[in-house]
Amino acid sequence: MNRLAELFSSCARSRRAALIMYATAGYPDMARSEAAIEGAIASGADMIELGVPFSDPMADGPVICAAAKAAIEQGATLPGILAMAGRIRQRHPKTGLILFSYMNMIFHYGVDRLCEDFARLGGDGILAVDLPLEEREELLPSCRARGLHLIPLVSPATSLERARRIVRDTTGFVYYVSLRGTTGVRAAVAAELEERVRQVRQASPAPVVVGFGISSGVQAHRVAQYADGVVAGSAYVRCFADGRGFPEQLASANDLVGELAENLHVDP
Amino acid sequence: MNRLAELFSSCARSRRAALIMYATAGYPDMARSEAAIEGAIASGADMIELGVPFSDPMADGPVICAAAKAAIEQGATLPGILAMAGRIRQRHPKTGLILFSYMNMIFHYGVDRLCEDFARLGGDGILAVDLPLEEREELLPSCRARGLHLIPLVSPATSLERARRIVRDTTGFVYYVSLRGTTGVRAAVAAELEERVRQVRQASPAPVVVGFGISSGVQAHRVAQYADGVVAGSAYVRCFADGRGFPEQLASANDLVGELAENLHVDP
Amino acid sequence: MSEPANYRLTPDAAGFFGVYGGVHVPECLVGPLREVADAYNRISRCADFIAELRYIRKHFQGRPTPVSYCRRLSDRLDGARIYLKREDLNHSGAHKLNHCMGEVLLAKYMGKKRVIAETGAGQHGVALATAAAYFGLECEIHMGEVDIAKQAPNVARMKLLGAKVVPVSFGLRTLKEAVDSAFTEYLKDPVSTLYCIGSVVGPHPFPLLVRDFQEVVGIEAREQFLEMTGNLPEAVTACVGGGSNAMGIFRGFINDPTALYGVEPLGKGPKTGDHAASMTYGTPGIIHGFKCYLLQDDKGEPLPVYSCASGLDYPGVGPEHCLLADQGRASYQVVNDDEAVAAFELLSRLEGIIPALESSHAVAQAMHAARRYAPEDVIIVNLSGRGDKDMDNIRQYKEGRGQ
Amino acid sequence: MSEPANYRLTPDAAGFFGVYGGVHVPECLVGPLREVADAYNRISRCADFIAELRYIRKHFQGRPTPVSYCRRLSDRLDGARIYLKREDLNHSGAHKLNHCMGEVLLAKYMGKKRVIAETGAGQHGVALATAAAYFGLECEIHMGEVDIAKQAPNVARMKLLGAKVVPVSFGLRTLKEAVDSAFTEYLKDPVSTLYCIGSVVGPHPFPLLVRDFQEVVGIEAREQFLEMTGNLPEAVTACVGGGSNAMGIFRGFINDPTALYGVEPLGKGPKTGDHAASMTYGTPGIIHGFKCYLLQDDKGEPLPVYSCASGLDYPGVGPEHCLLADQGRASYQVVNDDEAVAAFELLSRLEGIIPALESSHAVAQAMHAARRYAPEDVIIVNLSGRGDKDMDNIRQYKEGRGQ
Ligand SMILES: Cc1ncc(COP(=O)(O)O)c(C=O)c1O
Ligand SMILES: Cc1ncc(COP(=O)(O)O)c(C=O)c1O
Repeated sequence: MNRLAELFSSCARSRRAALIMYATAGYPDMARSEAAIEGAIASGADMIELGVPFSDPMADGPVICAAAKAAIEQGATLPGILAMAGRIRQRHPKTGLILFSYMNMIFHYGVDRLCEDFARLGGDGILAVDLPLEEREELLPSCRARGLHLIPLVSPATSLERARRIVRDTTGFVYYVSLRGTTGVRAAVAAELEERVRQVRQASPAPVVVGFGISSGVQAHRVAQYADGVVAGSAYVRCFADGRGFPEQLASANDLVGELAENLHVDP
Repeated sequence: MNRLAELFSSCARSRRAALIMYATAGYPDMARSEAAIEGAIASGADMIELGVPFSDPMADGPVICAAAKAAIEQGATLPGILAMAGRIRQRHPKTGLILFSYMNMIFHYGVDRLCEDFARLGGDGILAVDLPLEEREELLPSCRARGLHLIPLVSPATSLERARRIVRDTTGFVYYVSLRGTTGVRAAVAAELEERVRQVRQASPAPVVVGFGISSGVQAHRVAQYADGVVAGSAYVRCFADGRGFPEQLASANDLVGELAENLHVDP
Repeated sequence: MSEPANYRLTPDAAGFFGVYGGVHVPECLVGPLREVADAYNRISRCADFIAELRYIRKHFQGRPTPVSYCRRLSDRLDGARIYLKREDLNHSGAHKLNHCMGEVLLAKYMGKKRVIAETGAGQHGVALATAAAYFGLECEIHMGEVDIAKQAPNVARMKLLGAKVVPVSFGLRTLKEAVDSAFTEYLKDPVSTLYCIGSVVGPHPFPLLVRDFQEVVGIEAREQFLEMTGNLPEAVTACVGGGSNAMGIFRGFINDPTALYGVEPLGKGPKTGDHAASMTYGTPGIIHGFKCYLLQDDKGEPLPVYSCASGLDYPGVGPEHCLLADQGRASYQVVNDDEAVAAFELLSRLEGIIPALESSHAVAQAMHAARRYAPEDVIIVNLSGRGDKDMDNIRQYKEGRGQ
Repeated sequence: MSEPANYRLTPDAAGFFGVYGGVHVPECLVGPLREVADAYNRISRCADFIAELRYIRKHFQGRPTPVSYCRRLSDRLDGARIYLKREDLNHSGAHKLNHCMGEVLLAKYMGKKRVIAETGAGQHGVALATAAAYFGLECEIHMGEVDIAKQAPNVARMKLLGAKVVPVSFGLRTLKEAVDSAFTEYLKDPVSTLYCIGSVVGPHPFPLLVRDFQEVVGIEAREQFLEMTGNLPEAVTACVGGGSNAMGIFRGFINDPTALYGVEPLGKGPKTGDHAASMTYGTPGIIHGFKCYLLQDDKGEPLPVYSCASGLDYPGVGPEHCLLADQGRASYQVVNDDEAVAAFELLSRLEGIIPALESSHAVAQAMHAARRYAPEDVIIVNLSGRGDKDMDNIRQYKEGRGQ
């Protein structure tokens, strides 16, 4: 069994959802970013989405846009992020590691080369935000050849019929998310969400995780009742966006991860 | 013999040209304007052109434009100017008095009424700057009916053939002048001027006077050799346009009139 | 109202429209004006001139300009429907270029090397500079120093187009003195220069010549409207500064049973100095070489004038308009600043067409007059120019009102 | 160079021009874009839509815009003669309205209540606001706060036309963030809103749809030039920002033996950040949802771009241009700020036509290319817009050079 399958079935056995943290890689800078990810794993994250900063992040909201801009200015590069992924893997053989990127970064690095390097360094999968079903062939063969999962996205705007086509051959997991304009913290989790996720889950051969502006244990707990995993991103990145010192920022980030991790059990 | 005929033949008998001074009536104000005209007559002017100030004086240069504007601001009006003409006539039975005006002022006062009033007060003639040959019928019948001369203008741009038509029935005198853009002091009197004036004079049943930016005795003397009269305007008006007190201004204006008067003899 | 006039025969040979118009100029101008009149009579009838003017209108100016139906505006009004003759789409953004191209083409046929004119707000200067650039003639624009300071964008435009802008530094340093300055310069060399006037004003032959060059607007509008609807409009309306755009469209319908409305600027109100409604508040007078209804004081002095639309603030008006008014063939109405600004905003918002503030006066009048017509009736507005130039005016105007 | 392409068949059903274009967008955008593509395919073929668009072009926009022969400019050049396709005379002053009218008409047929877009310098915003006003649809324009401060006149114009201008206050507060902000707003309600892009860029179907709406420029130019001369031009040239005006005129001549030149802004020079010449210095990349030649650094980050013409400073370029370049059907050249400004001034002075600084790039290239042609040859320049908007830029530019 591959690492992601292992991870989800282990969570399932403990009757809880997996916790997936999105981190803008290289934010606030490369060293502190790596330290933060260590903290997140220590605080209970099962999987890390390493967000590759891009200066035209058309799928992201203000928080992650700003983090990406800062990371780039602080010297974040795709090779640097890959190297960081390698070091994390060596320290944490079981943590899921997903590269979360815009296609241009991947395209520019070289699709084949990226898959080869990331797989060699111990990555599990790639999530390309601006690669819809129709364009998937640009990346899927290289992923398959290197044993990486290509994580598909399904949005609330996706019709069920289309969602079925999207998830049909999925390995790894399916990411159910309203990315565009909604990476960002939301006050409430939409009501219809549950129903839609159940439908997608039914159609999917792989687990389905949900990211929808989750920022509290209460929200996470609600989502954990019907999803295989819960993703938090903006709320986490935002911990590092204020004027406090890094130790304070890291502490509250770890607190957030801890709070989420504690609330992922499936109610009996 | 009428007053103007008398005036020109008396000059001719003394073998000199007549001196005609143009004054912007009501400049610097009504009272001083009248005082200035007294001075000019005392200093040797044979005839006064009372320039009626008009705010759109398309035939005049900057000096007279500015004087007209100031005079209007100081309250100069056509009725006031007519009254002044009446007072001058009472003091000076022999001095020629010409009303020099734009048509709109005449038109607005009433053509018939103006001729009647001006004739009654002792005026000799009217010169309407913007009333060319073709439009003459607007004014000529009223002038004739009241015994006023309508003074025609001939310009250097006028063809000889046209000049002949213009001067054909003239009574009083003919004004040879380049008005438009050239009321204003000129350094030299144009060379061809003499020849053109001789031709016009030949065609004219009445005397011909010349105004062409004359500002010095030398210029006046040259013109006096071939014209029946010499007109000075801008050079005279300009005497009142500087910052000096009125007595100083008046003195230099009188000096100018005197200088011109002394230089009008026809060389033997 | 007197007998129906024969509009074909106006003006007479001496340049009179009834008792209006004529050549009230200093003698030295008579010869040059006569030359222009003679040349115009001769040249404007020759096939080459006509062909070249037609070519220019089509290929350079982009004529015919369209006639647009204002659906959304008309739906708002309880009465006639509004159509626009779109002179805003004429090259350089207003009807002015129609006569400027004609005048400079005439200059070319007369063998002139240079054209000269005065300008106030700069619209005429820009149009003339455009025409002169096209033909490669020198262009000299006289402009008061005060106006130069106020109208920096138009000054830059004239210079860019290769015109020489001569600052006029005497008197009030505005339009009045610029006229003097330009005439003076013109008279220095009338043989190689043509004076090009900016509207249907001034001494003969200018009111005739400018009207003839603007007539294309009315001829096109009539033909286009007939093609679009099969009918004639019930009314035509146009703003009146000097009156060129209005005469242009009026002439197309002069022998039709179409009402003609000229719209004058009432500015801030009917008080002296607050408006420029010469037809409405003026009396016959003579200015700048011609007789017309003139705003003048009790002494015969031209009065100060004002309008938020700088192209309309002239104390006189074209002589042909005076005749049309006396004969009752056209009627002249007033629209104030507020109404014009409201029409400016309404047309922009409802139709996506930003009109010149001058033209907005005509739009406002049409909106008002519409109520007196039936829903199947049509009023065509001569949209004489575009309003980009007025964006700043409007801002200042609204700031002035604390809006 | 590959086999002659069948230009009729581009893009393919997935929106690809060769390997360029496509739909590289987040999943949530796929559905709305698909709806637009389907609606466009269906509606754009229906007779009512075609008839209404034709009516609008003729009666509202003033099309066809003329083709002008530049006699005086051509006489200066040693080679081909220059003609201009006069999009400066298109309503609102540039070619942009061609696709905005098409887009908003499509929105109307799709039953949308609102159109939405981002704008940088404001040109697209003004054109879209104009179109929305005409149809009475709501219009929302997202604009970075920095751009709002710089482009006050265009902001005023949009508001006057009834558009809601939404200031974008995050990030650099410029075009980039405005795109994000507009997309976010669009996605909140794609059912009643249509996103209207400003050039032949973005995900499918925008590059197709905008090109089709701009094609009228090329079709008219070809027909008009044939009518004027009986021949086809040897070359056609147009500036390339996103590439809409260039694609518009290119398509008219795509199957003719006419050379096609696209002109990119070299700005201050070939140094990174000093220009926006995507075709010349870019490499394939993905931005704003489509693949194209992209100015990007060694990490794949889009580079900062610059041109004196704000309508040209985009790091990507329309996918169809990339295909035409690869196939050798069109060739892409650069013109720097100085050359463009010189052409701006020359055309103004010699022809009385003030071109947009964007269009001036094409004029400069044509003047240069003319030398390689015979005197009987012709180059048609797409004069994409008028230059009134650039008077201030030019002044600042010259002050910057101490001129
Ligand atoms: C757009 C526009 N309309 C109208 C006018 C008024 O002139 P006229 O009454 O001669 O048409 C002007 C004058 O500058 C103008 O620019
Ligand atoms: C006049 C003009 N020309 C050209 C462009 C560039 O756009 P495109 O390359 O899409 O034609 C712009 C953009 O604003 C423009 O305003």
